[in-house]
Amino acid sequence: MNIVQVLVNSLITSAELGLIAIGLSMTFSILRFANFAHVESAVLGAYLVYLFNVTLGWNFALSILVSTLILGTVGLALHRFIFRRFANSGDITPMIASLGLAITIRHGIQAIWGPQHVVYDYEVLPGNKIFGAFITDPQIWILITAVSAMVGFHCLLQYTRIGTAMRATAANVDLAQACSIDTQKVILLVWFIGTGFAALGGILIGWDTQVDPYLGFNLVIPIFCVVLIGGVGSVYGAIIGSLIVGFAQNFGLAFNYAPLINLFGLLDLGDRFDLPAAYKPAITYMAVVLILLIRPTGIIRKEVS
Amino acid sequence: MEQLIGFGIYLVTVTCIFAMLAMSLDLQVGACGLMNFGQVVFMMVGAYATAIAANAGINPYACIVISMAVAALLGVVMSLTVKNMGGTYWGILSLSMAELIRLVFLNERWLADGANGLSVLITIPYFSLTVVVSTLFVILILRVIWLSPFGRVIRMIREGDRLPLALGKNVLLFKLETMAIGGAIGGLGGSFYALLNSYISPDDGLPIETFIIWAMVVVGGRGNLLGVVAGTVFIQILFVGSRFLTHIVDIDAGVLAPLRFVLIGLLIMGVMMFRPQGLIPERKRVYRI
Amino acid sequence: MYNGDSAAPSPGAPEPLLKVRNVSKAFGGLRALRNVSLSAARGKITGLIGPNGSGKSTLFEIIGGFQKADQGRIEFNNVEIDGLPPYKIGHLGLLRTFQLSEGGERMTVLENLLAAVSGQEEHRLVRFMLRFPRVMREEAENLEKAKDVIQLLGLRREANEYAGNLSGGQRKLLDLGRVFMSGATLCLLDEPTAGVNPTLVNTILDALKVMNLERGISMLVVEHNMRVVSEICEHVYVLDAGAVISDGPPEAVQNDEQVLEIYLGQDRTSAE
Amino acid sequence: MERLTLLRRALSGAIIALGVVGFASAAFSAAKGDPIKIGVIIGLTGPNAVAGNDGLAAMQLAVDEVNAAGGVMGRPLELIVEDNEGRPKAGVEAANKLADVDQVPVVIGGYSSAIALPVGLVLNKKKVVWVTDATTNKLKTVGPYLFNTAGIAEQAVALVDFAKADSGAKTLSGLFQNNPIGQDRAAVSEKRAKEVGVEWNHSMLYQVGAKDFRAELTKLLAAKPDAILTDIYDNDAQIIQRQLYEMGVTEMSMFYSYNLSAFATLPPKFTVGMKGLSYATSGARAASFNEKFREKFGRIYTDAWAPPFYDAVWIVATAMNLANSLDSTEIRNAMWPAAYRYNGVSGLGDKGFNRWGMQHADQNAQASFKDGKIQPYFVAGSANNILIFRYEDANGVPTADGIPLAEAPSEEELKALYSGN
Repeated sequence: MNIVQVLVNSLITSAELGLIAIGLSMTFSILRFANFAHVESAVLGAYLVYLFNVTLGWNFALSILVSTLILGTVGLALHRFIFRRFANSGDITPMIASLGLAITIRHGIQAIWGPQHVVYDYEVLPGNKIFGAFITDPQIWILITAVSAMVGFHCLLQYTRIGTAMRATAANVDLAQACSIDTQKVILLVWFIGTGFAALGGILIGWDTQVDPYLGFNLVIPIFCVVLIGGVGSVYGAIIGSLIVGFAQNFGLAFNYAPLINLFGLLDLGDRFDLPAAYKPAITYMAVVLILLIRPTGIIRKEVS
Repeated sequence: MEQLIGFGIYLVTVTCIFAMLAMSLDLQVGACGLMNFGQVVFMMVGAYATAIAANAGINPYACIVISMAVAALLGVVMSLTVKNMGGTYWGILSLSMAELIRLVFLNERWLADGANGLSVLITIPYFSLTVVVSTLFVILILRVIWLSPFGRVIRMIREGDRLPLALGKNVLLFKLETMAIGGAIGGLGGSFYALLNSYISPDDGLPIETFIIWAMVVVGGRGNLLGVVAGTVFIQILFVGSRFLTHIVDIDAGVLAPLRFVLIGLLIMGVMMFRPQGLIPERKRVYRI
Repeated sequence: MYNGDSAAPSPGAPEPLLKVRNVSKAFGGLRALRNVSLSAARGKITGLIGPNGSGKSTLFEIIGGFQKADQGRIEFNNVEIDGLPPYKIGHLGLLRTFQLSEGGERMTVLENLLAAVSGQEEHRLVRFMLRFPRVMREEAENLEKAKDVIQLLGLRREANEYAGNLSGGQRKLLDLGRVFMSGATLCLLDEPTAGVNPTLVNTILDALKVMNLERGISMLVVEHNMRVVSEICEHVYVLDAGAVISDGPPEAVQNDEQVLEIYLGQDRTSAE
Repeated sequence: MERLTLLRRALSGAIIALGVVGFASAAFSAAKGDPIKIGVIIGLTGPNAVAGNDGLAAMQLAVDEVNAAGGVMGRPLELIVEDNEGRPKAGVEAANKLADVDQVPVVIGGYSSAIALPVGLVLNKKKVVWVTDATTNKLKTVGPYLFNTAGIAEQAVALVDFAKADSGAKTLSGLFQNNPIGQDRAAVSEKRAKEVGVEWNHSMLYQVGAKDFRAELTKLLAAKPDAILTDIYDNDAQIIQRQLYEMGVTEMSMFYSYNLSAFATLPPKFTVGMKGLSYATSGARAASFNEKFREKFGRIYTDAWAPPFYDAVWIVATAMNLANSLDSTEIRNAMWPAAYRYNGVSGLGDKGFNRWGMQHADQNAQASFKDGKIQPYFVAGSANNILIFRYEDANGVPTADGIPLAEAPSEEELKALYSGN
């Protein structure tokens, strides 16, 4: 097994999950409900880039920029017209509303663009060879974006006034309001950044793989797992969560368990026992079960103010 | 005409089965605040238990009891992981447990023929009537539980663990009992589901089914049995009723199919926007002073 | 550091109901409690005062079993309760309230009171099913009792109102109501009059006195309002920076120099 | 010998079928009167949406042709399409609706076996003919009203034989989707590989709809098998081929696919040298089907099951004409002779059913990709690129599974077949 390739694969998987998970974790902590439509806005963003880039023939980078901004605005509109009215309805009502919204967006996309996948106007090439492992340009971009997002969100939260306001709102809305923080403004900003960033994540994943209407549907549960493993409301948690899931998925399949099991003298499995690939989705769920049983609020505990 | 009645009976049966699953979820979420995102696992495990027991030649009624027992046991096991975990955290944990169980059924061909699933070749006489009567019985039982001192305590647990703990209530035990009852009712629904379709496969336990059951509970009105039944009927009408769109609008079927879901999604969202507490919200129990 | 413990059992005095011995607790580097010892006498109201952050709430959390002490022993009614889970402590008859009344918001006042009735038995599902007639009889009795409590607390108009819709003071009253219903022998009250308007304070004080004198419920009260403390407490402990610095009857404590220092905000850099 | 007679029968069947069509179209220019409705249950949304939409398009094409050729009993044919949403529950709901409300005598559809099985059970109970292209072996047990137009998983041995003969592989690996047909294919392939003395590395079962197959592919390549059998459909095909290509696999001649048409719309460089089995590459009728499909929908189908769906509509229409009745049992009894005589576009056109209503044989063309197009492929030393899988005993004599019936089995025979149920 090419261990460098497995390592690179793990990093890419982590980055792809992390891209969307960071935004979801942030919005989750401030909006206080599980927004199932978050990942669907990623798909919508990816399709908008397809519209601009392929159908209208725009420049790829421009398409990404415009699409991200449009989705940010869509986020504001969602808040204004739908989710604002749930401010006092607890967390379950907006969650089911977001489920309805997710169904609407997903199938609206299918009605417009059809169920077949689409790809951007981009020439796929064999990856660059680094230490015997292949990594492609889109994948490098995904890594760069994920790391910049990580740093960017860190700086935003730690060194800007609005970031402080966001952290305060996430910790305690009433207290933040008492400290004359305009929580409405913070919530609007979170919708804008969160949705826009989801779109960026969706676009990059679509660039690396393909865009189809079920892109989000197949990602939504793994991404919620990542966010909760890391701990809701923590950007670092989202990063750690995505690293755990990404590495577990790739190394979980690559690992030979035979020496380990034989070591305990339980069974004699010969010299090779691999986890069947059919159980790959189970790796994420196992991680969730193990980690949440040990740390019930995720790896990064939310600081109590 | 006779066939139309047959379709009506089928719809009533399947709605009753899902009403059971929804009421079971409502006991967990609406009464006890347990955000179970893995509700469908009770149905799947119940259905598989019936299928496996039936293939072993066990009496159909005994199969139903076995299903309830197995699902209740699963509920107990799931409740042991709750501890003091926050709502959504346990939600994702329960979803993970449900998916792990589903993946075992999917991948282990020796256990239940893997993805191919199992056929259930037994029937019980007056099946639909049995389902309807069972549903009424479940409603009765849950109504009594809601009004009982037990129901009062679990509703206090819904708001948080600390107060009931301070008052000397063994919160974990209450959650365990809630999950056991919820599991048993879910298992009953699953057993009937297997008997209705004569078949069960891992695809019947996909997470999407859980979310549809959640929509039934929340759209109907959590905390109100009548509301939950109304929600089940509403969602069921959305999904089955929208099939008749093909007879009304003349659009290409490949486009109509996603549009049908757009409509379903919009209606779910609309109910939530204009009736956030559900169609028939939880009612306050008023005592005469 | 103050080491005296005037509440230590003297030969003639009755055995105190609650004994806290040398309890310490640290959160990371922060020592929230240091060797705290105190006791609450049977049938009396004991006060606990101290500035914010002095460790009062932590002490309540520990006595209630919600947190574990690093060291020390707690005895209630001659039963060692440290290390017991909270519900067992509650079941023994030691009941605490919370600084910010929490829980039971989506239940009516009456339901809250009925849910507080102690004795797990009738609340358990299986017993409920098996002994249905008996439970129903008890239910009716409890309802009568709850109506009395509501009368006493002046919550008659709000009896069928969701607890979440009550004012802060009314919720404090509801806390007391739960204590009445639960049949506790000792209750830990966390700031029963904090943020309550003055007219309600009197109602609360009356209720406290009824509880203490008529029902014989002992209390350990955290309170900031010195008027309340001196009116109801017989013995007061002063907690500062996690340690008991003084104790005695309210009048004596009020005149204690150290206590004055804390409460009047004098420079006390030399205290450590 | 056997193969020759088969071919001959297929050809004569084709001539008969074309004659019938020609006569019919001469007699009535188009069908008139109230339409005859048949049901369709297929995944138009959910995980099988691509295959479902392609299958539906193929069926619509067939319906148009049937109607142009005079329809069924002189009346036009109409499809009532129901979406199975990729959920068994929705499929069963749709089956009940079609049987009870629309009261159709025949329902066509399937694709996902997990849905085709319960739907088949419901429709059998209601005595509605269910024609499916789902391929799990378990379909045989459902009941006498079930027909299958796409062969069953047993036929996967054909690809193992092809891969072994072509590459002389000593070790084989497999990449299958993790669903009923994928699991069946994996089991059959592994068994066959061992029978013909090839070492079987492992079967990778991937999750349909996932976006990241690098872990599976890295592991697949790391074992260094001589050849890899794949069973990939729908939207997964592009991602898997792309990720292989990005991992430096620019030449795919070690990949043998059960379903080459899944890759038909991909960029040519993703499929360089890829080999496998393909349905509709033989015969004029198949070529014209492809042409018509492209003409009508502006694209080529990316799913192997589009041709069998097209055939299913034609077989049903022929059976209805033969039965000259809308009674589902009479239509069922006419299904055997209709399929026996019908010349299909899938396989070699021989669509005869065995006693269980399943395809008695699977005829595939060995094909490979050249410049992004599927071309016939000849294994070295062989003049024939057609692979026929039939159920034979050790002496080469067809077993009950391998014998196509020209007439329906008798009621008693059918009763005996399903007496276990």
